[in-house]
Amino acid sequence: MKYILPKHELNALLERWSAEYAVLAPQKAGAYSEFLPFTAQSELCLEEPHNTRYPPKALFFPQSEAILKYKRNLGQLESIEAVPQKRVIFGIRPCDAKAVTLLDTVFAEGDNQDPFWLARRAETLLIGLGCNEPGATCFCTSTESGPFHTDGLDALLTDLGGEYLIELLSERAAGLFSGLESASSAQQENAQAVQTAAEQALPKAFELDGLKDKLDRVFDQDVWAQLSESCLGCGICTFLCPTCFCFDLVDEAQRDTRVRNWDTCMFRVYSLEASAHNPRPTRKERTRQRLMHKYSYWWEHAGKLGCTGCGRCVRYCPVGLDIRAMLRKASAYESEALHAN
Amino acid sequence: MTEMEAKIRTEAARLLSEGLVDVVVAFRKEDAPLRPQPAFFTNVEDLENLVYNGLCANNLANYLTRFPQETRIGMLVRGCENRSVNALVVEKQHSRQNLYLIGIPCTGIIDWRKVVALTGEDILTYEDSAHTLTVRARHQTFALPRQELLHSSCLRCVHPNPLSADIVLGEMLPEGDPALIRERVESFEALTRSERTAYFKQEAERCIRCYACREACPMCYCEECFVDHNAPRWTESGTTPAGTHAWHIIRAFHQTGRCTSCGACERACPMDIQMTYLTDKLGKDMWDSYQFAAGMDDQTQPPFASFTLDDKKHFQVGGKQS
Amino acid sequence: MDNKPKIAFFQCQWCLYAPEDQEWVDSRLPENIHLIKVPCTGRIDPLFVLNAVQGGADGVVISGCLPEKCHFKEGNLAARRQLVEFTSFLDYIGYDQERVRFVWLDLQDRGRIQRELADFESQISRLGPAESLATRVPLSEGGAND
Amino acid sequence: MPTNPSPRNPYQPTPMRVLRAYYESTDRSLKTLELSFENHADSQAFFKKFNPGQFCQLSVFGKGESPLGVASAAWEGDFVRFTIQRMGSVTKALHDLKPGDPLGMRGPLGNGFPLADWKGKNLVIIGGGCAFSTLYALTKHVQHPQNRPDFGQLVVIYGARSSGLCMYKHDIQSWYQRDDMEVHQAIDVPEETWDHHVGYVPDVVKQIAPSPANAVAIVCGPPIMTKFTLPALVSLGFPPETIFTSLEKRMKCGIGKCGRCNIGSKYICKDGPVFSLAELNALPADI
Repeated sequence: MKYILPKHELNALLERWSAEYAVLAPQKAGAYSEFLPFTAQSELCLEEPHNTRYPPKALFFPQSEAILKYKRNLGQLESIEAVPQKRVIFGIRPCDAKAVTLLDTVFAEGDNQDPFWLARRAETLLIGLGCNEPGATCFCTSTESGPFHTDGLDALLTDLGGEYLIELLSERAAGLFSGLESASSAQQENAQAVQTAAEQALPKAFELDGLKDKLDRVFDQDVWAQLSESCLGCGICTFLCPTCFCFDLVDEAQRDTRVRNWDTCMFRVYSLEASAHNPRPTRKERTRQRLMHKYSYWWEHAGKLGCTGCGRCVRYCPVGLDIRAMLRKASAYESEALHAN
Repeated sequence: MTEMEAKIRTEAARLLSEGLVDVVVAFRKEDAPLRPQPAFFTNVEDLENLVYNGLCANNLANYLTRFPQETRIGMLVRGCENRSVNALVVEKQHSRQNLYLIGIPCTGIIDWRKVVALTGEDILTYEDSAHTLTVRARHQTFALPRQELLHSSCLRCVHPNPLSADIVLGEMLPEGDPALIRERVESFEALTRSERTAYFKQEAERCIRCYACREACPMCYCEECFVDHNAPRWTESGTTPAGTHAWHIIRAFHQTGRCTSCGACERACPMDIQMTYLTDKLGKDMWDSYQFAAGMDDQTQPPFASFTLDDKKHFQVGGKQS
Repeated sequence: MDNKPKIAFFQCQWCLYAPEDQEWVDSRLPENIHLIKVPCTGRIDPLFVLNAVQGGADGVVISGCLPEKCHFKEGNLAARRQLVEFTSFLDYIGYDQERVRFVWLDLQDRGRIQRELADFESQISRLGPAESLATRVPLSEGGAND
Repeated sequence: MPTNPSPRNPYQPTPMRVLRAYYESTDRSLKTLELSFENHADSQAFFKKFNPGQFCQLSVFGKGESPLGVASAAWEGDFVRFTIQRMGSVTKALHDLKPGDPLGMRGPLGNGFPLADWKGKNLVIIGGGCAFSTLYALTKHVQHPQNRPDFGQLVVIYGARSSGLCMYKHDIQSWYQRDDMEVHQAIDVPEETWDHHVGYVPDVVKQIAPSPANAVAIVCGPPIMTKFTLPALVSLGFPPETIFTSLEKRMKCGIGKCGRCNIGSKYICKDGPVFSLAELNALPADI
């Protein structure tokens, strides 16, 4: 089902949803945009071609979260209740929505599923907004995703200028669009044109076919030292990444809680063992782990690529390391060096 | 800036070909828009990738502590970088005779945030020149006056010239007005106590503990940072108010008398958090109390390491501390 | 107990020459004063002071020896430079400088620590509780969750 | 799309209590804790899944968790034994526990030894230092009258730096009298009262030269010992798929979620910690 929503009626629609759902939408926060609760005074931030600076994975997997409460009288830890909340996340970009489905493969599948993740996912609708003009640092078309991909979305909006074309993608979101006028075939064709134009406006940044095998083959080559030469070893690329899920469990004694914090393979202490041995002593091994996890191991775990090409790690790396260039250099190194001798 | 690039390349080529240094630390062409990358040149052929312009935002002295002390390093140093190198030599992180400093009088580092705010994030290429930064975005080309794009630390820079370089490329520039940094600190001090706390909290509590400020700072080279201690755990490692406050207070305080106010921490921060208003205050206090400015030479110990018995006069007997 | 200001008292273990003063500090210190004995004021890391402030201390007292009286010769010199600057830094972000008092004790001081602490307590009571940076107050004392 | 919103919190430790606590080594660096279950249901659930070679995350609130190999076999009783080397803040806290103190335990975690595949085979158990604890659990399991017939010859080689550091001294002493197994102990430096082997484990293995025919070798020890023992076994003719070792890396969740203990795409906590040398050879060198 496809609907039409004039832009000037958007706020009213979000307000209508607010009666039943907690609505979150990207809004201005200093120089960047952030998912904040929608209120009548909200000034939405939808024109920016790029997504929010802080990844929306935090709406399901908060950076710091108490998961266990210490009962002093019993001397034991008890779980903190994970309460589902009816939410609508409006204006999430396709690359971020797909990233949430990738995190489902970690927290919502197999054994030991995560109650906190599931509680936040169960009643939350994702209403996506496609990118008519992907930015210079976006590369979703290179990672089996795209400016109008629908993975993980309950509905997808296409910006037609004066109005949005809304494509309903899941039953549970049907109620949100009741009463909207359905889209004419002309409007549907226009949307299709906008979508294909956006797709073509973003050439492939690297060749994905065979990339996994190439990376596996160059695992112990010197190329990783060259790629990570100027890396500072900070946590920006992983904390801002919508698919990174590594976490740390830490006791906050005076708060009587055991807390789960985001962690990153780029830090030295991440793999430092009690014996002081560190299997990843320098930035070379850590950069290799970051790339291999997304472009090789994730494939073996879940048959999917662990990156959706959102471009945050490219935009905010303080020393300008560009994962697209790193992947191109790694596969070029593989074809030259390994086949040369 | 291409004229400066050419000078740097010839000097770097001379150093490498004559075997005076093992590596030249400079910048090379960017892969990501607006981000030339720090690079380590060890052979002359690669020098064609060497670039130098206002977008070279990292403090190269940060890489000094990565090399063993016997490595002979050639390094591009602007005013703040030279002072950071001096401060590192004072702290015995490298021996001065193993360093060959290529001095560049600095016309200011451009803050990528100010560029993006004007041109949007969709940038293809840029060209830096004496007075304008030309940025080609997808739909439009911008010719931006360079002065309006400079990072806040550079607008208050007192020593743009390299003070103890082995060679200086280009003419020395006039010194900055030291009152600028002081006024900035004094205007913050003039706020009420609750306003100051509110501002500190508003900035610190946006921190995502990625430690880019720590990793970008040349003076932060500790093997194990205080945030990683767990016996005992002094600070919370999450993004709770307690954790972020402690991180920003102690990180800044560890730079007392060591920070050369280059602003690399703020340029690295992904969340646009203000930090130099903390280190500038500490720098001002070190000047007022001990007439010490970090990195002015590579001998004088910073104040916390050079206490003497004539501090006696500050020890009030029975009463408040002066 | 709860209306009295909470005071963190860092005491260099050498600075009280009179055994009766040390005995008073060790066993008859008022309940709202939390004693932290250190081998020398030089051992006091700004992290300790910040930990106290974040833990809800309304005031901090640091007592050590006068110059040339330090058991370790220069611990007090280093401490004064660092901790005085840290106090000024905390004041810069809102923790009133009046809430930190340095007590440099002399050989023949007798009963001075009791007077200083009492005087300091009244000074802090006038300033009232220091909530602004108290983010790590233990739950058992009604601390806020994160 | 995930559907069941609230499964059990996998990070909630099972409530346990210290039953017995005694030092294993004369220098008090190794201490054995035997933990009882607060709730009987937890005990049943544990032993239904337990298999020697598995580990648990022991939890002391205020300090954190530590992954430790289980050092007892199921038949030994309604308790779980751990031998803990005093290293960091959590293990120090574990050392300070006295009988009756509460603590938490998450487990059993990991795959443990593939006993089903080893049926009918001779077992060569090679251990070093405190890593011998999981091999002790394996040996005790195999020694049980019900399980012993499933396996052929049993050879145990256990090395330690000094006699004081040997664990389970009395029990191992009794093994010398058993007729259904062979015991070889070794220490690095000769001591007067020591009348067993002297030397490093890899050399002792070469000296004893167990036969690879219808045999399986299990190696658990410090990395340096494993590094030299594996090639020694290969040179004795053991094919890689018959040599097993238990790996360790920094761990936090223990259930393959927190992403940190991987070698290549395998998580040591979930896909391991027991790997055959054949599996290890297929993984990248990331340990």
